[in-house]
Amino acid sequence: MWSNLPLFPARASSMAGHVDALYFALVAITAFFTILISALILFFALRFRKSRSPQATQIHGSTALELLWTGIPLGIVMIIFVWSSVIFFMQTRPPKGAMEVYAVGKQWMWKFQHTEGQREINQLHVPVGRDVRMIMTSQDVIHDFYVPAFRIKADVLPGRYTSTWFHATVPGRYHLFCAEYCGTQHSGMVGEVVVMEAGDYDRWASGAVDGSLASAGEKSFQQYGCSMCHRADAAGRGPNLVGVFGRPVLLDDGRTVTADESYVRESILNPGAKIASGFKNIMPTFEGQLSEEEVIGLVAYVKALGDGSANLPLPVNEPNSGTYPVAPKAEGSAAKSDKTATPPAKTVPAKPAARQ
Amino acid sequence: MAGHAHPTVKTFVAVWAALLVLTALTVGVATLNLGPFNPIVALAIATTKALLVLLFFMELRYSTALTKISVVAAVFFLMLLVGLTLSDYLTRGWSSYINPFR
Amino acid sequence: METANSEPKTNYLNADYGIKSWLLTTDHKRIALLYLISITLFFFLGGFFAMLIRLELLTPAGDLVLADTYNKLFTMHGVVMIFLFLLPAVPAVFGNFLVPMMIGAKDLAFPKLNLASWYIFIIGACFILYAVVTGGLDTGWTFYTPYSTTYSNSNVVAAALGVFITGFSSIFTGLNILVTVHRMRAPGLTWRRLPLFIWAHYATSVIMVLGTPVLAITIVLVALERLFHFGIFDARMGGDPLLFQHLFWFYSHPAVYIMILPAMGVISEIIACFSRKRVFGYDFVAMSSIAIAVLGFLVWAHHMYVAGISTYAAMIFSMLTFFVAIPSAVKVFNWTATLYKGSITFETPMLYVFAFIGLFTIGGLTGVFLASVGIDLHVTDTYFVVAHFHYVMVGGTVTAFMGALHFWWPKITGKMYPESFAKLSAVLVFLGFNLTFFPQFLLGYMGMPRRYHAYPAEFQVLNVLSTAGASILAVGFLLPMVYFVWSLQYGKDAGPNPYNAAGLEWQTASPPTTFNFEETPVVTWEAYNYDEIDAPNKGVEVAG
Amino acid sequence: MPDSELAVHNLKHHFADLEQQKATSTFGMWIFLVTEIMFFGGAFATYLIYRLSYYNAWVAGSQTMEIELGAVNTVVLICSSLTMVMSVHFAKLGNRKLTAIFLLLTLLLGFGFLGIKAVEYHGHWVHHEVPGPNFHFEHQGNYDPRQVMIFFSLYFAMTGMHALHMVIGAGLLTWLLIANARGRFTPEYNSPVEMVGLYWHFVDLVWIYLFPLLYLISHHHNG
Ligand code: HEA
Ligand code: HEA
Ligand code: HEC
Ligand code: CUA
Ligand SMILES: [Cu+2]
Repeated sequence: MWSNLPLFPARASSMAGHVDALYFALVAITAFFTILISALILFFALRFRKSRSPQATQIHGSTALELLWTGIPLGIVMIIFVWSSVIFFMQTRPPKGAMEVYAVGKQWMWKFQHTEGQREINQLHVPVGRDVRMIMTSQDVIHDFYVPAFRIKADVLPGRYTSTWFHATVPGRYHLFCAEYCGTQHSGMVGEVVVMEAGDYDRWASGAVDGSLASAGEKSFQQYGCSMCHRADAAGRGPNLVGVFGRPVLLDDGRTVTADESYVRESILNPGAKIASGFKNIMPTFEGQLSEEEVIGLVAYVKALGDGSANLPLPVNEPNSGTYPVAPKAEGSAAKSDKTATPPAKTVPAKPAARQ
Repeated sequence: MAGHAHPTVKTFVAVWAALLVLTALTVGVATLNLGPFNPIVALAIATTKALLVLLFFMELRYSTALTKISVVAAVFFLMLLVGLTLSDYLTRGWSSYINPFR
Repeated sequence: METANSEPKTNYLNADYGIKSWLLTTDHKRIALLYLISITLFFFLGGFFAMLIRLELLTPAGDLVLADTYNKLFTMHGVVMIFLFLLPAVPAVFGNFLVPMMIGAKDLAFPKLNLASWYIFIIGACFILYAVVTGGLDTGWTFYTPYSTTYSNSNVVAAALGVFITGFSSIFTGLNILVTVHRMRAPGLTWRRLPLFIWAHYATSVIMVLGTPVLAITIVLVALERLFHFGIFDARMGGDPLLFQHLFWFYSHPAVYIMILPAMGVISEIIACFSRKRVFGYDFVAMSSIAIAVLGFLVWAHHMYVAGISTYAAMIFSMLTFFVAIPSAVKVFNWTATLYKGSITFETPMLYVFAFIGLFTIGGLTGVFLASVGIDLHVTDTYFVVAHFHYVMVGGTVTAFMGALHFWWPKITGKMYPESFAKLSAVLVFLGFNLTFFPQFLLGYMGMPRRYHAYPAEFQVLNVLSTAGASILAVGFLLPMVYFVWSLQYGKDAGPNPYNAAGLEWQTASPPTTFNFEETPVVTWEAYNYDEIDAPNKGVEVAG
Repeated sequence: MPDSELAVHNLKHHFADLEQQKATSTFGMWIFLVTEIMFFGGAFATYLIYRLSYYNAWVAGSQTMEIELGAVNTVVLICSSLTMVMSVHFAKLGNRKLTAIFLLLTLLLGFGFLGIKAVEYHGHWVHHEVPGPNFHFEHQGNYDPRQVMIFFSLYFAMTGMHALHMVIGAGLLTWLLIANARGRFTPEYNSPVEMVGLYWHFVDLVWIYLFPLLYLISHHHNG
């Protein structure tokens, strides 16, 4: 117990340095003011103790001083504000091209799903030196994904996706905590993040799995009858989902939303919430029929349908056209028609290379 | 307290009549399609009615400045509650990770 | 009044006898004592829970109590300490006792309402205690949905009702003080002559009146949701759990200023007395109370930075949070400046003041860490936050409360406390406190999450230190119980004004008579007129 | 009791005179109303946020409201405000009889309002519009029925809270009637009547907002 007394957390992500730097700055400011105030109190208390200063001198105040000690702290905190907001902004905006891991929190465990298909519980394997984005949801109450060594934390909410990201810099095993109180075994909802050398990770990732997440999603897409309405031709009653992901979608009430994971998820579980312009609210809700894992598979699949045309902005779908303009990209239609197509086939640029 | 004007029965009846008229008006307007203005008009009428009640029935008009300030303060802090909460809800969509850097 | 001390006089304590005369009293001083007794009991109850928490955390494994029990322990510790102890602590005890006296009034504006608010408090407390004994409550003091509305198996509705009801007690206290300060000041007592204690309580009352009702409606919605599955905060029904957090913190952040502002008022009074000086920058200290009260309403979402709110909202709230730190800074600097060229003595209340300023500075500045979104990201929901709020709440408010208790004890009871024991316990509290909570900052930055029943082994050393500190702290808090009770019987007679302090409350007998003053005083001097009091030969007429 | 004696009797010990006492209680009442504004305000804020998110469901929910009943109830409440203000007026003049009559009228109108509200509630119950396991909403629009349930949750929470205030108000009116019959009020001392008046008007004021927000603003979509 006494052998090691760590007083500082491991520093294992690209964020850690930024957070620590600001932390030390704040520690310095705090130390400065605490020592200043304590020293002044001590000094005054001794210097002006009754035996040395039998009669107090009344001083009513000094506007100059008041301005000074309003102004200086104000200046300091404004600097801190900018500094800390920059860090926060970095942390809330994942870089593009990050690899993605889905997480489902439930009382009281973490379930992870890699796009390649690996599933893990309370353990998360990630490669060193890659950007990893977590896409997370909860099956019940609010949880919180917290890896102190990465200095990141994000609440995991029921009913929607939240996300965070990190870029691990040092291989090793790090604590993973649930940091939002979630009931009896809250303190047992812990695990570890295993940061591996790229090669080790690839070996791990290519271990036996039965197909990628998106292909699992494709199966569900058939199994639950999504494909009856969402077809590549104009015959479907629902919009063609090719190329939808990541694009702005015009809604029937005039708003525009971006088709991100949360939107796709909502479209499946709560289709009435946002209606794509030009369509009727006929899609049944799949709430209660799909597990969170299946939803994640479907999301990954819809995402894979959209990926191929990532660098070609499409117009917003036209009202009443019945279909989305299909991306004039070969991969797009290939993905739709080819039964055996797996996401790597569609995500041509950059990603597959990096993944393999 | 003594010394300043008090509303008379006549004022009360007039205010009452005005309130009834405004009620009829707001019900009437509700059947017209004014697009985004329906809620605005309805709330404007409601606020007029509320002011009538406050100023005359509740005699706020004849009350001390302190009382008036208290009411204004309540409304002000309510606005803060609504406004700052909306600052979250209305900007949630903006921070979709996809937009800025793609 | 010159002969006051020789013969036994009637005062508010002996004016009437019997339980009934206490339970049906409308005298603000007696009601203050009713509050004092109740909250002291609740403090020890909360402290008892705290000791169990600390004992459990002595070892990494969760081996002392079950996980469920642990969750109930910190929840009940938080609920009891916040709603039954700290919120009413200063305003309902010292505010109640002193506000009328300090402004030369016979009583608060609505004495019956005042008594009612104590009963309401007790009824609410009964609900909470009922929840505690019938299986406890395990939601955390924050009642986050959907855990509290759907998943918790504990007695949420009873506890929520208890919080709802004690809320009304707080509203009525605030209303009473607000109206009293506006309407009942003695002739000549203009706003700028008011003691800073009054300003602080005025600001506090504003928060109580504007904030508490929002908590009330939130609690009502939670109870309805739990009873009838309304779906307002339930994601499965399309509701948004974050909305609960917005509404909850809209009250509960300002509520932390309900806890600290009156304590700051106490500090101003004591520091002026024992440095024999007017508080430096009176106007700024007074106005900073108002500024804290107003700005305090604009920052609530700093408890939600990582909860899933929009990035932009988080940044707005972060900025506003930094603003609210400034008026507190102004106060700290002005108190320090007050000491300059004073004539300082070191009675126990003054020791507590020194402790307060130091601990509050650390607590407040670590609040600034938390206000920084980029840091909060890492330390929110860890022991860093736990340490922060114990520094401001225990190091701040409880310390000021102890200071106030010693300072006004002679006024309340007519007896002096034993100075050397008091100093000993002040020192114990200070040392024990720091040993308990300073390690928690380190734990927090290392990543130990709060509300954890078991934890990884590498955190143990610091936890052991913390538990050791808590034991010292417990002794420090138990000691006063002994010597205060002792002093009731054996304490020296205090006389009306043992410290030769300024302020109307000292110009009446100790203990005061039922109506405080024989005659309504007419005020012709500024607050803290220590120059006049201490001026050789031309002392102001101080009774006794 | 002669007036002067009654005045002394009504003066609480800690006030200098009746005037200070009255000013104090009026101000206290207004502060209480401030807390009420914040109380209902929290519910209104919730309403607004969900309306923005679930607009279609809000329209659908709101269209189930019986505008006629709502409008009649608004009129009833406005009339009760008039009778209330009249009773205050006559209490100030020391006219016990008219005070009593108008108080009684106010009370009756209040019961009228509650009665009509009960009819509405019954209608919602029959149509399975009460949140809970029995809730069922035939939806045809572009929204999710669960969102309509949230609308109804807020509807019942807000109108229920309002009705509860009416019930409390009715209790206060009854108390005033008794005190008035006992001759407790004089031209000098009548602040209880005035205080209850303020309270009653405030309850009216809440309804003035509830009516358009719950019944009216989505009505035009019917056409
Ligand atoms: C008495 C109670 C009290 C007080 C006074 C404060 C005061 C402050 N608090 Fe604290 N706080 C709590 C009680 C309190 N807090 C509680 C109970 C929680 C946790 C709730 C829970 O989750 O259970 C909490 C949590 C909390 C959080 C959320 C943490 C999280 O959950 O992630 C934040 C974030 O911004 C915060 C900030 C602040 C700030 C900026 C102040 C400021 O007001 C502090 C201002 C004071 C100073 C700044 C010190 C004096 C200044 C100087 C000596 C001069 C130098 C100054 C500068 C250079 C700025 N507090
Ligand atoms: C006024 C507020 C207040 C006060 C005074 C305290 C006082 C103390 N608190 Fe508490 N605390 C909170 C408010 C407060 N706390 C809140 C709001 C939370 C958050 C809850 C939540 O997460 O929901 C919290 C959480 C909290 C935790 C974190 C639990 C967790 O997250 O898992 C810890 C851990 O150490 C702790 C410790 C202490 C200690 C050691 C004291 C000490 O200062 C206590 C000292 C007093 C005593 C020790 C009393 C002495 C008397 C006795 C010992 C008598 C014994 C009696 C018998 C034997 C019958 N508190
Ligand atoms: C009965 C036909 C039908 C079925 C079955 C169906 N959908 Fe839909 N879907 C629609 C319609 C119509 C829309 C457009 C209206 C809307 O937004 O609700 C839509 C919209 C969507 C959208 C949003 C696309 C956009 O452009 O906004 C997604 C994603 C989606 N569906 C996925 C699925 C998945 C996954 C399944 C199967 C689990 C499924 N759908 C089953 C009819 C259907
Ligand atoms: Cu999951 Cu805590
Ligand atoms: Cu806060």
